[in-house]
Amino acid sequence: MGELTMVEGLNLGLRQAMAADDRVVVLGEDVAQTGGVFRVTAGLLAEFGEERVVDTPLAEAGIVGAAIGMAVYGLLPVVEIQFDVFVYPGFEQIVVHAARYAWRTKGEVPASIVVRIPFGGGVRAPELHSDSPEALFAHVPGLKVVCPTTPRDARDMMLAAIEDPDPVIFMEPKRIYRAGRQEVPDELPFSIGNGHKEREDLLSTARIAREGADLVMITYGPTLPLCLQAADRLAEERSVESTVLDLRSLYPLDVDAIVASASRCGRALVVHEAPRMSGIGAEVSSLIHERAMLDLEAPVMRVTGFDVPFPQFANEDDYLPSVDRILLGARKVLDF
Amino acid sequence: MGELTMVEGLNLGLRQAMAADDRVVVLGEDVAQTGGVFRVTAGLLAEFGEERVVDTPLAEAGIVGAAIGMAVYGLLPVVEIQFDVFVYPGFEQIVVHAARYAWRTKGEVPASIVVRIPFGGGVRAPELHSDSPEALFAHVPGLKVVCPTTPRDARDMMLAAIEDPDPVIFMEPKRIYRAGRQEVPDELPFSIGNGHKEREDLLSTARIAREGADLVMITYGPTLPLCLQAADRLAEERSVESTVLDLRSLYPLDVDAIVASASRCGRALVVHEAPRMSGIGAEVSSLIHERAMLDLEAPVMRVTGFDVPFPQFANEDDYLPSVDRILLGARKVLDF
Amino acid sequence: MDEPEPNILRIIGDGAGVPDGTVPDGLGDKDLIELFRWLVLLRTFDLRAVALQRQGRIGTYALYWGEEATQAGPLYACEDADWVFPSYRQNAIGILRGVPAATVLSWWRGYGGVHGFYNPREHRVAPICVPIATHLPHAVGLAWAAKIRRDPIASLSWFGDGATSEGDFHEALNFASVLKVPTVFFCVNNQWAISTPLHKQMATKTISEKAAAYAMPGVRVDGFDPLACWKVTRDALDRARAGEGPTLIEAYCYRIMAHGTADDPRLYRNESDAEKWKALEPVGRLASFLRRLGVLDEDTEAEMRDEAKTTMAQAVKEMESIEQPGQEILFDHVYASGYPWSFTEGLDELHAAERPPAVKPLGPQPTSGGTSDHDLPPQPQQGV
Amino acid sequence: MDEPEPNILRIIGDGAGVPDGTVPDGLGDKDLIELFRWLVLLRTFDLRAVALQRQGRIGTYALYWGEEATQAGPLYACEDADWVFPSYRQNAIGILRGVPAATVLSWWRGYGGVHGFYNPREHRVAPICVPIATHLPHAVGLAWAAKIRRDPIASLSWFGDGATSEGDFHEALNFASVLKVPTVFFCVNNQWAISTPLHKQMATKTISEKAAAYAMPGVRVDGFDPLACWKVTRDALDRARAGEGPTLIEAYCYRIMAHGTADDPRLYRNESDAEKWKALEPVGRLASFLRRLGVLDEDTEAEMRDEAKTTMAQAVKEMESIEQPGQEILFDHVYASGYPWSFTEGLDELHAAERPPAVKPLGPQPTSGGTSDHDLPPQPQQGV
Ligand SMILES: Cc1ncc(C[n+]2csc(CCOP(=O)(O)OP(=O)(O)O)c2C)c(N)n1
Ligand SMILES: Cc1ncc(C[n+]2csc(CCOP(=O)(O)OP(=O)(O)O)c2C)c(N)n1
Ligand SMILES: [Mg+2]
Ligand SMILES: [Mg+2]
Repeated sequence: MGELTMVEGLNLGLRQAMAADDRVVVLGEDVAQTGGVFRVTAGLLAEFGEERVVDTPLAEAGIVGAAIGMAVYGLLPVVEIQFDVFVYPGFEQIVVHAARYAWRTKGEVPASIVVRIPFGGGVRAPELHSDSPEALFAHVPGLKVVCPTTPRDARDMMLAAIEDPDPVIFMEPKRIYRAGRQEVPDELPFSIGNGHKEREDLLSTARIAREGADLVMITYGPTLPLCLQAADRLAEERSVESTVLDLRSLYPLDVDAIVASASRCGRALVVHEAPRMSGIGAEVSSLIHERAMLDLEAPVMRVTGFDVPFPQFANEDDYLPSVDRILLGARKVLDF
Repeated sequence: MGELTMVEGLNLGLRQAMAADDRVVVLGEDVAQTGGVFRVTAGLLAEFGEERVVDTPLAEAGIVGAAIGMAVYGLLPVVEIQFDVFVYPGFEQIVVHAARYAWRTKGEVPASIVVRIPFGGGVRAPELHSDSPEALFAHVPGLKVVCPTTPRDARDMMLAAIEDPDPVIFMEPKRIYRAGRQEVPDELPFSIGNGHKEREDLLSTARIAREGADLVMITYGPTLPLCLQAADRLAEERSVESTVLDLRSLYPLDVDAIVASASRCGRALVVHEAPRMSGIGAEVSSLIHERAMLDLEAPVMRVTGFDVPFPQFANEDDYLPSVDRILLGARKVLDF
Repeated sequence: MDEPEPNILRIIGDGAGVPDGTVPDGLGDKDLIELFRWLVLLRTFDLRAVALQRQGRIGTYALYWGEEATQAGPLYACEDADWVFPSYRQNAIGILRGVPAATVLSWWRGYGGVHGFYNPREHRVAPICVPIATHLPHAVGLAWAAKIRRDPIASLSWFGDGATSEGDFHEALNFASVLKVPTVFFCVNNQWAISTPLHKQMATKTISEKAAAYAMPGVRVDGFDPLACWKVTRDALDRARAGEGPTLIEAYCYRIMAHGTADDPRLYRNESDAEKWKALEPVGRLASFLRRLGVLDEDTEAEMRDEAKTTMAQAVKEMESIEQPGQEILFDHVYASGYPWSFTEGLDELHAAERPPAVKPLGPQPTSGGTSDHDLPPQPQQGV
Repeated sequence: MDEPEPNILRIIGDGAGVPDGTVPDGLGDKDLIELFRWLVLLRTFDLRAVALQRQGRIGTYALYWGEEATQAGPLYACEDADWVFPSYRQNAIGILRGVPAATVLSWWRGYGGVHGFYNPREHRVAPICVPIATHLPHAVGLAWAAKIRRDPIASLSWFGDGATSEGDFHEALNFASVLKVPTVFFCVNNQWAISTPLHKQMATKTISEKAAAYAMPGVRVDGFDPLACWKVTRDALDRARAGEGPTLIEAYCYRIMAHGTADDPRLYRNESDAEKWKALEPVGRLASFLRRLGVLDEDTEAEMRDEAKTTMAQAVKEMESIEQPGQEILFDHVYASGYPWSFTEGLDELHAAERPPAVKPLGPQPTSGGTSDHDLPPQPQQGV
């Protein structure tokens, strides 16, 4: 397919999934006729018709709830939530039903839905369009929560999430939707209908985005490019070589990769945009200390969003973890 | 008032607040005529009349939303959520509006509401009546989240939560609603309308429930009595003396008390009933490691609920942290 | 028996002042007998479950004594391939579709996994839904999916008068009407939501009139009349299958009993009202009607009752023969794709610790008002 | 001008084929002039804001060109003590209640705190609400509180056709009707929710008929007619104050413009439809009407337009004179009770790091279809 942005990678994943399996349907607000406010579903209506690509009424509980019902019947619905904050009206359906359908049916009828959530700040959006709610879902048992950060992972993980029998909360870092391009091959990452192991890997393992022996930065989503920049700066300025671990899966966490990298480097920093209190970073930090404290030269530190409502956008850059704040955090860990 | 159960303590707090300030109103499903399914609001209708104690329609978003509107007008609504799981339909109103009203109004119009949530398992309730969702709220900036564990704290913290200008998520550990009695004096814990400092303390500080130099167990709610039992067992069996810290406030956490006790003891165990992943325990553990790793003889460990849907009640005792599991966790920390 | 309110379909009279209507087309004598058998089975289940709860052999239970017509009637109107979505109030509906009665009892006894849950696809019966109104969007989504797949099936969901206040009720009805989904919304208006009476729940006098907000037909029916419940549902299903979209049915009745075994209605209503309504209860009423028709004789009736009792006795035995489920039940089936690593660790943790004693049996329970009693044991049963 | 659909109140005709109705009681000449001044101010704000967005001086903006009658009309019908609850679409309504225009512009420019927010109690105007329909329960709760306090005030909330699909709409209307709350639900039916047309949003032909589900009156009005909007609102407020409860008003109109500055309607509709509706737009229409009445002369009109422009010029100046807010704005006002410890630490962290460059100005923006353009810069404006 050539060089794609993340939006194009997601779009390709959806198209390939829909072409391969006619049980895949796409629903949400403004997803059909316009292809979604971010254009992730562009072209699907023309290609797959209005029964499989549906502009729904404006009602997130209804959308998620209907998707669950469709899944019970055997379809594979992919729901778009227009912006992060607008998932909250669908919260009950996700945590009470999607998360528990398999459990409530002896594992026979999982709610095989994918809930796509463009999330986070940095796009100069108005109030209440920039939340990072991933930890809320990661705390709810029964869900898988993933977040691709490259165009290729976007495509591959989309295919995997759709094929996965369990409900997947698919966090899309909107800030880097079009931040860069990457070669995404036409070939599928696994053979659809037979991709168990590869599919599982895509939805449960972290990816090493950079290798280095002195420090590991553990992150996901919009802060990944910033960590890579910070790593380069550390290499330049202090000859410190960093590993950057792209979590990809937020539930389950890839505990082996997390702990191994922290043990190897002896120093670890967790970075995310969401608020700190009981966020993904808190879990990562706890896991590392619990399992590898004796390997650590310094405590694991966190650079995160603050425990405040996401600010109005004139100040969003003050809120968002910056390369400089990441460096500050890294220095704390390095100089401990 | 004599020896009260927690239910009676909560009831007394509500009565005293309503008597002292006619802006206090109580609303929820079945709170008036029957006094709530747990009888926490019993007698309020008779004492304060049907305008101030209201059986509402069955609609949690409507209840919380209406309460926010009442608060904007200047009332002080106390909302009852019938059971933990049933707060989810009101989730959007809580996290989008209650949590941000002060911020959105230059601090001039906070959503001064109290949302009471009887939570947790252990009462042999049917499916979907036993969640512990406190971490979901603690992760949302703009809310205060508290959890009393004794009848006296129940009364005092209820008064404080109602007087506090910010929205308070008031977690009530239903398993110990009637587990024991405690003397609760008639006198108010602070002078209503003037209780700033005392009120703040009640909503932001931890309480030392037991003192000991060798280990600190940090907990809140239904697992507190279990930690006390475990502490006694450790004292008996191993001559290990434990501090037991009752967090009381889950947001903000009393970081000073948490870190000080961990530093002093050198060994810490966090215990809660909610799932582990990004729970309150993850934050407590991270805070301690970040601030006091060098004081620790062992990593902070966690004994928590598992990352699974709350089980059907025949197996709930397998899910709930038991004294034995707490002891196991304590031994891991002690024998590290 | 009083005349019903206007616009309420009633077929079964009292054989005295109020004349019987005619049996609707489509219901032969065999059907009438089978429908009666269903009512008897539901009733027997309910009585037995209440007794089991009193004896502490199951937990809190949401009884439905008197509402059997609203359950058996609509279900009988469904084709076998149609899906139904019960709330806790229709908890035993599955037994009419092949779900073992022991499974439903076991759910109330606090068993999960293979003991307390069933495979909805096997019976076209969704799991018992506890959070009010949340299953309505599922019923809509399912029937919508079937429509997309050109399968000629419909869905039906049950819910109460209180459920109409929830946002999910509204979103489900709106979705169904916009997308012309073949589904039937069957509202059991028993006039109470725990202690909250209808007039505190809504300003409308009826629930059927809410259908206007969705440009769908709204129908009222005597909720104590199984034939009338069958008839309005069958009509609605015909409409649905003809591509004409959803229908809202209001089955007007009364919650004669407590909300659940932990509820004490004396706290909030005059129980003599309930007494009045008792005269309309559907099991005795259908029995008299069938006797008037000459379709049911005493022997058949007695046989049915015996059969139901035997079924239930068998079910209780089965339920009580279940061993305390192993601890892996906490982790099994949470993910269809298998255990994440933390589950294995969790099991290890459990195995390292002493296992807590089994929770059953619960022991005898107070006959009512458990929640109002300040002297309850520390672990009162609650909920539903 | 075509005749309106039946049951739609229209007062202003076209001075040609469609005759004018009479000015409603309660609106004197002075009121008409003042109402016109309001329309002009709203229009001027909107035009200016769109221009500012194009120039990159504010962010994404939700324009309301053509909907001014649905805003000024109802507000003019309110008493000063009545509370109003706007959505993003009525973002500038506060300027008619004393909120500085600079404050509203600053909100769109991405400023919070004292720059972008106001004290609702000072103006009886709730904060601009972004999540659809979520402010409706607030309007209900507020008026309910006033009723409990025996204060003779009412509340009014604005929302769109799309908003009627959300559960919060339903819960709010139900609450209001059960509790007989003095509130007015003012639905601006502009027939579009972003790209979703009315018939994909609901099965009913009108929104007013949904009032039946709550046993409250439902009223339809020409949403381009400020006098008609005033009249139906005034009647509803009278009812509310008389203790008769809430009313649902449907202002039937059309979203002539894009949904917001990031939206490109050419992707999903035929723009010639919008052109047809333009003829009804309220500012020119009220001007002609007032000229026909002899109430408005050209000089007065020109003066008003100048005055509005001056106000806006002043507001833009004010907005642009605001310094980039300090970093403490992140933490200020989150809790009315002050900073928790983590805020102090957060500020310390910020002060230790280099401050990122200020984000303003954003620079010139594409004139439409931002979201459809694959070649947008990495940080496209989005939302609302
Ligand atoms: C979302 C939610 N809120 C609250 C409850 C607690 N609750 C259980 S049953 C009930 C009353 C339901 O009344 P209705 O819908 O009329 O059904 P009925 O019980 O009469 O069959 C309530 C409030 C719940 N189960 N779910
Ligand atoms: C809960 C929620 N879901 C989605 C959105 C995104 N969104 C913003 S405006 C809009 C359409 C609203 O349409 P309508 O209610 O008709 O109001 P209008 O924009 O036409 O004034 C949508 C879907 C939102 N703001 N809130
Ligand atoms: Mg009911
Ligand atoms: Mg609209």
